[in-house]
Amino acid sequence: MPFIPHTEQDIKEMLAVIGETSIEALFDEIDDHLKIKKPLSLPPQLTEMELSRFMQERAQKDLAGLCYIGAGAYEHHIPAAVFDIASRGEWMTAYTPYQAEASQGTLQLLFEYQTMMSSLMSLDSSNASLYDGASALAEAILMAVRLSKQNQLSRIFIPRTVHPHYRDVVRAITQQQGIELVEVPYDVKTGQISVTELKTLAKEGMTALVIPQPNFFGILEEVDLLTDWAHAAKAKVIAVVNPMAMALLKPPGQWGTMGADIACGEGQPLGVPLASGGPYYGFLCCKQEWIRQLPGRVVGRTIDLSGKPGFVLTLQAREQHIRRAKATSNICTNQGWLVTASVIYMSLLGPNGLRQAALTSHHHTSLLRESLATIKGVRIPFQAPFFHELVVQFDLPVDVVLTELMRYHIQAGFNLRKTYPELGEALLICVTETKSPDDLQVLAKSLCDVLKKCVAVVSAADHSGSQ
Amino acid sequence: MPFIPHTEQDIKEMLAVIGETSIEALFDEIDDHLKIKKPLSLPPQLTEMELSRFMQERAQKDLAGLCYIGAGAYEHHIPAAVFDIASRGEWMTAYTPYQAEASQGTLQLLFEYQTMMSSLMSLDSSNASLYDGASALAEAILMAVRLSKQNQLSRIFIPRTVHPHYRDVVRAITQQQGIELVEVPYDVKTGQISVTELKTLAKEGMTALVIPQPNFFGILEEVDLLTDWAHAAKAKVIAVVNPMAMALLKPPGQWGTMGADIACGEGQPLGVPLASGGPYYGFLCCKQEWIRQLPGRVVGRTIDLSGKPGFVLTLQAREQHIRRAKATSNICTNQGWLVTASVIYMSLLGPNGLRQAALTSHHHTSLLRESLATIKGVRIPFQAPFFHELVVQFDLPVDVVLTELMRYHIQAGFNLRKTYPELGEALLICVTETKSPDDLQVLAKSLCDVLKKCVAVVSAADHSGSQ
Amino acid sequence: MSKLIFEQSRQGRSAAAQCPHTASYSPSIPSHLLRQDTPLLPEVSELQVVRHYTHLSQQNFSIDTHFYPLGSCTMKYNPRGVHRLAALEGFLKRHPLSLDEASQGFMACAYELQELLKEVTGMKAVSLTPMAGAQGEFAGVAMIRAYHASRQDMLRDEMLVPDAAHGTNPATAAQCGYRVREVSTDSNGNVAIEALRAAVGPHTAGIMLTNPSTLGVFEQHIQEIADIVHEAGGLLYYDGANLNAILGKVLPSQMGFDVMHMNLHKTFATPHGGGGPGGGPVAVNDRLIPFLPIPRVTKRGDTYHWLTAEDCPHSIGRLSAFMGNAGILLRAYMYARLLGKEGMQRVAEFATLNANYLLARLKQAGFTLAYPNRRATHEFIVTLKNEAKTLTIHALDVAKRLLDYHMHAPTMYFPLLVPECLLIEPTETECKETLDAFVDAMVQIIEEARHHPTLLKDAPHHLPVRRLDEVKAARELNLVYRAKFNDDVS
Amino acid sequence: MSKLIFEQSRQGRSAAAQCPHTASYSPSIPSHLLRQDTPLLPEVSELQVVRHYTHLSQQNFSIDTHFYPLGSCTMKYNPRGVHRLAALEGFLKRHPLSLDEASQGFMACAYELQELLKEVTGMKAVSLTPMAGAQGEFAGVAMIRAYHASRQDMLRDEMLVPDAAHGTNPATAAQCGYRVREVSTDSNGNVAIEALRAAVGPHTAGIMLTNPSTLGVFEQHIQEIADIVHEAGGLLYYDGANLNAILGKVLPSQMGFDVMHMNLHKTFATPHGGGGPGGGPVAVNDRLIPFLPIPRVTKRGDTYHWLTAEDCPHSIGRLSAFMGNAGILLRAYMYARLLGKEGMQRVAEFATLNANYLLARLKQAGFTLAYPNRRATHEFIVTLKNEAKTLTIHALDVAKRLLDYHMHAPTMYFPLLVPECLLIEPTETECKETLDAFVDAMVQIIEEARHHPTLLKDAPHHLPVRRLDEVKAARELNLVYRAKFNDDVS
Ligand SMILES: Cc1ncc(COP(=O)(O)O)c(C=O)c1O
Ligand SMILES: Cc1ncc(COP(=O)(O)O)c(C=O)c1O
Repeated sequence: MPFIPHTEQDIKEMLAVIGETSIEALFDEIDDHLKIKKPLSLPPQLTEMELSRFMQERAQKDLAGLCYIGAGAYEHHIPAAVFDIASRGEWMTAYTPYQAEASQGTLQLLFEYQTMMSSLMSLDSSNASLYDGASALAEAILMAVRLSKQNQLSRIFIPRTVHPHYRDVVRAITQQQGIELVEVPYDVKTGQISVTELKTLAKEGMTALVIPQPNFFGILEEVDLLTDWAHAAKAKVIAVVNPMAMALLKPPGQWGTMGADIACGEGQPLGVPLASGGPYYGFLCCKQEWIRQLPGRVVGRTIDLSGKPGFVLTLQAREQHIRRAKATSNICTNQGWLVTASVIYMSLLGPNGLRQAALTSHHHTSLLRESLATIKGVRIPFQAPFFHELVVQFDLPVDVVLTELMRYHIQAGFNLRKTYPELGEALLICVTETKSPDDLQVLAKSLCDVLKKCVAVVSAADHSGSQ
Repeated sequence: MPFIPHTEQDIKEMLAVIGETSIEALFDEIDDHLKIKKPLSLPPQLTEMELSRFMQERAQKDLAGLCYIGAGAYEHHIPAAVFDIASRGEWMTAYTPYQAEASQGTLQLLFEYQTMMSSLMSLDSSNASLYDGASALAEAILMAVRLSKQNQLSRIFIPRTVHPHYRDVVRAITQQQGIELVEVPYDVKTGQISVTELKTLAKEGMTALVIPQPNFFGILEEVDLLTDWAHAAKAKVIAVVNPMAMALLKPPGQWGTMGADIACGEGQPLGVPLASGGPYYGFLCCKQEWIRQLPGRVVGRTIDLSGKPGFVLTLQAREQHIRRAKATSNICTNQGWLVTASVIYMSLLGPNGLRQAALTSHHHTSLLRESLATIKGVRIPFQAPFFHELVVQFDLPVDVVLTELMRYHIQAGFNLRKTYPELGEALLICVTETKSPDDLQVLAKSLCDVLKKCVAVVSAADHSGSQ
Repeated sequence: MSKLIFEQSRQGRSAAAQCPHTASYSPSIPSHLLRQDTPLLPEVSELQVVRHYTHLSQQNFSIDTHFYPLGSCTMKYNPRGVHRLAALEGFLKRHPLSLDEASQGFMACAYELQELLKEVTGMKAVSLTPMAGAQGEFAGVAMIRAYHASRQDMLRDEMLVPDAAHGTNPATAAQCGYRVREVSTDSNGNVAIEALRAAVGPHTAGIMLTNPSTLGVFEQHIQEIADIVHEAGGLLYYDGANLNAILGKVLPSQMGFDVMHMNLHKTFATPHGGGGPGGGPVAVNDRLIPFLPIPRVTKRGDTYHWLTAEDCPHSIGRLSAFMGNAGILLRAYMYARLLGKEGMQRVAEFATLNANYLLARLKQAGFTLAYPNRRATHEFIVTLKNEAKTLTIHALDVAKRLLDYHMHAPTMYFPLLVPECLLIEPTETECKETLDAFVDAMVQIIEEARHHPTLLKDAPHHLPVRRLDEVKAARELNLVYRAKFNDDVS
Repeated sequence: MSKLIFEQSRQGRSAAAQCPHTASYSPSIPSHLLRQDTPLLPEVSELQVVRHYTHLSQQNFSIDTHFYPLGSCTMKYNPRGVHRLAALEGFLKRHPLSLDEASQGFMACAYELQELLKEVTGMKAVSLTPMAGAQGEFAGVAMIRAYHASRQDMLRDEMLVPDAAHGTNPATAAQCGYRVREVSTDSNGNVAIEALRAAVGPHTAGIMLTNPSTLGVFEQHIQEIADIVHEAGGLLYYDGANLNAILGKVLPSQMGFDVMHMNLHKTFATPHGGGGPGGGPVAVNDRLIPFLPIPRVTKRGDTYHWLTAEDCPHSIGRLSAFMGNAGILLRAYMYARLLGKEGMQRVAEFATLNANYLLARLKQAGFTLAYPNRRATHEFIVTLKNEAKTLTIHALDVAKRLLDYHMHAPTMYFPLLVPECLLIEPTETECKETLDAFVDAMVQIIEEARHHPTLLKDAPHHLPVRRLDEVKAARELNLVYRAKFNDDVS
């Protein structure tokens, strides 16, 4: 019996102690007609060997060459040590560290995480993780609303330069509490938040402004200006950032005169594999003064009976298991294991390695940008500083281009057709340190080929059509 | 500097303590002209990321479909837990357990290994591993020679049904000590040791007889008969066996009336991957009375200062680090980590699982044998009981058949052309539990296709030649 | 406490094999957008990192090292094979936004998991996207809200929650904008039916229940409850955290639930990772299908496709940027395949056998049960209220002392209803000898309480730290390491 | 001691997901060839296995958890990336007898490793097949024998070995049929030249040397030694176990050696696995090339091929069934690629810096050096002969006490020449703080020896066991568990 250690003898002895003769008798408090009568329709049990072969075949189907898709999930090199260590049973199969004395490993690691993440954001405090970047943004908004409870208004400004899926998640989560979301358009020339439109919209009041850095297009926002402006308007500033980029770019705590109030985002770039979208983890940092409104677990340093330092979960009065309906969030299970991986990742890269990874990604994106700019049929719509993503436009349908490039074992990017139809046939391409300059030449060359071929086909079609 | 933690500051401080100003000065006892002057011609340093990509490409080249090659290295399913646990740093990066108190993990595991292996062989004792199966056989022979020192003669009978590479290794190692190796032919009908020839050869004396089970052809030898006969001739019996088969077949300690004296072989089938041939491990078991001639490390149970049980390396007086030129072997570093994997493997499979794996391998081989027997152009030369390997003969060149089958993503077996030319175009095929009955049908079908195609080509060639 | 990784840092040190060697690039970014200071990440060697985090790990209890009878948490064996296979390159490298044609492997698994979960719950449709139980609850309650709204039934602003419920239940209801009304429990651990009747009305949006409840007993009036709530126009939410107790034996749909979540990190054996991740798929009956969160996977012919907002205009929307905790879904799927038809109901059977055996033995050993007239389900509660009086020890002391016996403590912060409670859940993957050893330890500890109470009061004694001061932690918040920069350069 | 896995066994229990479910087959094998009894393998669940071997592992010291300054063993960091990449499916699944066209990935690595090792030794050809240092020695000495035989020089039956040599050297010479003649060492740790001159003659087959020697010093008369032995018609064997000390700085070929082995598990950072595996490639100068063991890899055009017996009729033959410890070769190759041109000589430089720093600090702290006038190489020897007299403690006591300080003991069973010796090798991958902590511990321990000598005598105190009785182990041999079968069924 897979995973069940009971021998016939064990079962007999155990039932004897209980005073029953069958396991079935132990279910006698359950109304008979509630019980399942006919066998479930499930596939037969597999051995690990059978499962391995089956899953290998499945996994094989999803290997599709070099990946230039970014759009919120980024491929970086993950040192082997990261998951070799994080997969140790002691990390992976531990529960939430409620019994602090039996969980000093996890607790110390989380304390180290809080330190790393707040320092990366240049803010005072960090929680111990939320589900993912999108839900972290939703929690940050709920937090900002709680912080601004006095003024009744819940009007959150969320620019269109924020990841469209993040905006979807924010909508799904905050609409339950009747929070108003105001979408701010972007400047079509720069791909940045349109400050003019922002000012117009803000006239009716603003609880908080969300500022992405880099934004969904890979473009850098004018964070100092926006932060100061929002603070002047008495709004909170919520930064939603790529944490790896913060090794290179000005971090939220240093934006403008006062710094952002809350920073959140997706932790995935820091050592978590793409893996179909999860498990990743959301991070959330804030100024010290807002700590009691922070959702999620927090670890604090303390001492033991004999005066030795140690760590515990703290500020639990914010949490659902104590405060129940009045908790700062309903979150319980979080994404601890990914934080484990991330802490090991950040330790291995250190401040310089992380900066190098960010810088290399940026630099390679610059290289690609230059070479794509020379290709006929490719346009680059936004002229503004960028990090490691890039919007390009074609005359041909993006989906055709993408499908054609798959034959070259290239996943060229994210199709913007559905989420930003106003951009026409547009593609979002991401380059990280995992792509070498040679790879980029192959990409440019393949794209050239594909565009030529497609134009030929289209014009042939036109031609035959016109006959 | 990869793997070197020294900062500039560290170097300065350390040199100051030493009283030097450069690292180079620390090499001042070495004659200058011995030192390397011009830079070594080596490839530039890679990052782990670069190395990963490079090695992935290399590894990719060696993926070549389902593997039916056996011939001394066998593909079995290895539960994920085996290397997940064995790769823990505490197992993998420990040294030989000379400091017993700091090595109880390794020592207890080795004690458990000795127990498992001697029980599997039905012998009293086991060492803690040798390099591989072939060198273990050489060590077993040297041991038998030491056991028989009194009678001066060193005449070891080694049948041609023993793995040809094992015979090569035995020759390379034992010839240094002038030991005579007598090759015993096999019966062409059964593929078993020829008892008639054996008896003739033995007239001039015999120190020990090596008995393989199963033999290189996958055929089972008549071990009871051979053992009793050798013992009657006052020779020692050395069994060289597939350890997985011993869950199903009569183990060496139970052969004949007295049992084999020494059993050795390749541990690889017990949880070690094919991996291009190594690292594997050799095992060696013997009767209690021969223990002081056993080569290699041995772990014993003892107690500590407070009377608690614990484990140490023992009988070290046999070993090179104590006995030097008079040691039972020169072996020092052995194959401990593979033993770790093997112990975890054997624990997971247990007596029933191991028997099931052996039985399934045997059964699937029977299935294949039956279906191949019906294919035109395939002959099965040996009629005798077998374990999980099978010799087949073709009318066409084996190398052509093998190359053709590669196109079907099948590695069909080991070509016997070079090592047993007398068998003609013969192939040794192995089937383990990793191949399903469906796989076997694909193999049979593919072979059919290939044979047909090749015959057509050959006869077309004949035809065109005869014109 | 081990030295913090920051305390091992030295300026200029690095795990150099991990740094892209491109130091010379200068970014094409205006300087006012660049970072000027250096974040406080450690500068250490690869060996230091490996040694530090290996060492820290050894200071944890975990399933792989300890018996972990933590009630409500279902700490069962997490198969290594499943973990390994979830890390196949094809799965790890798949981008969540890859085209469907490059995703059929993953999507097939997700689809089949949806089907599997439908089968074991009796529900009509499943969405896999919630990332833990609490997010599953959120999805469920949001669907209840959307359902009432779709019927213009706008007055329902109250969610019923038994007082025994897990904290996430009321927290979720509140997060969804509901007022929470607690319903009391009777002396047998069932919902007090009269209290329920008194509570329902036109303002009732629904009730959140787990069955077996967090008191370790099966809710015997479940059908009556369902009728009462349904008649009042409310819906029934099933908190599936305790599904392990009934897996393959009872269908939540059959008990009358309209919507539920599952905890894959409990019932489906995905590892808990020292806090997460989990997986909290939601399952619904027919009337709630339109509201399920996206994305879901559907099958047309031989290929799998995503159902998105366009396909599901009434969906409550997206709860994660991509597809929830995809890797956890894969793991749960594989676990289900390893169990198969033959193994599914054994989960509940042997979890129940283990719990009832442990209950019987502890009872024989003189321990007091919170609900002495009830069967254990997959878990049960011991109350130490007597011992608290006679021996002046607390459940907390026993819990801490158990750690010295190399066993994780049962749950004691919860449920709040029972004084000095130990909620004990052995799970089906533990063997009889381990359960016996637990009983022995408990008996021994009570013996110690009689003769050496400080052994309990000051416990644990044999762990890396002694008992920790939680009050100090909360009073004098110390949440991040502040580098004394002079220390950093030795 | 943890319970043995056998003591956790119960008849009929299994890790069922690992058993092929084909119980019903009956083998087509005559019954007298079948096994009738059941071997004593444990019957346990998968969780029990995982827990037991996880638990046991935690009772080990290892590089990943402890500083391990074990002289002669070069316990440096074993990069995790290298381990991971050696486990790529293409490598793990490749059968050693796969056709060349399905093996070009592995063969390319093996070929390039041969080339790399030629470059760092200055030798002319390399065979990778020996499976550890001792087998490399065997190959080397067998080649020396083959060389003399090929010249009909049959009287050479003696191998010279310095008295300081590692035990494998004389053991190997004996295994190759040579008589061993020891050569003494002078007071500076060099070979005593006069003794050498007295020993050589027409019976001399060669000399086995390691440089730096196992005394932690560089053999200063190496060229004179080479000349003496060569003039006598003998060959020079280089025991490359200490190559870490000179990697990228000095070529063994330049010192006059004819043949050598390397220890990949030392110099090239492959993990030692609690005893092995290792890798012991041999490298030779021109005149020994024909005798190299097979198989080797050669390159023709763009493809790689095996050199086998047919290509190398004078080869000493095969030493392993296949290609030695192939996976270790891959690891060493990858490590060399991570170091690259830039990193190779840093190994020797920083290993030497660390050793000399530790030597200087220990000397300042009052410890006695075995060779006080000499530089440390990558290692050095402290002798506690003074402390043994004045404080009546032994090197063994200090070694055991160091374990309590969470540091592995230096080598003390060897070299036999120096009384109360501690052979200390920190390696280049340890940082200064660790070395400082080691000095602090040593100082503290000597302090303890003054005031609480039993702290040393009875050490260790904080490990899973106290000091173990080796004499009892050897006298009352207890080498396997004998089941008390009654115990087995509880
Ligand atoms: C009864 C019960 N309900 C809900 C939850 C919440 O699930 P999660 O932690 O996955 O969010 C838990 C988890 O501990 C639980 O035990
Ligand atoms: C100096 C020296 N020579 C030879 C050897 C033998 O090498 P191996 O253990 O790899 O056989 C060792 C190993 O400890 C050694 O230190």
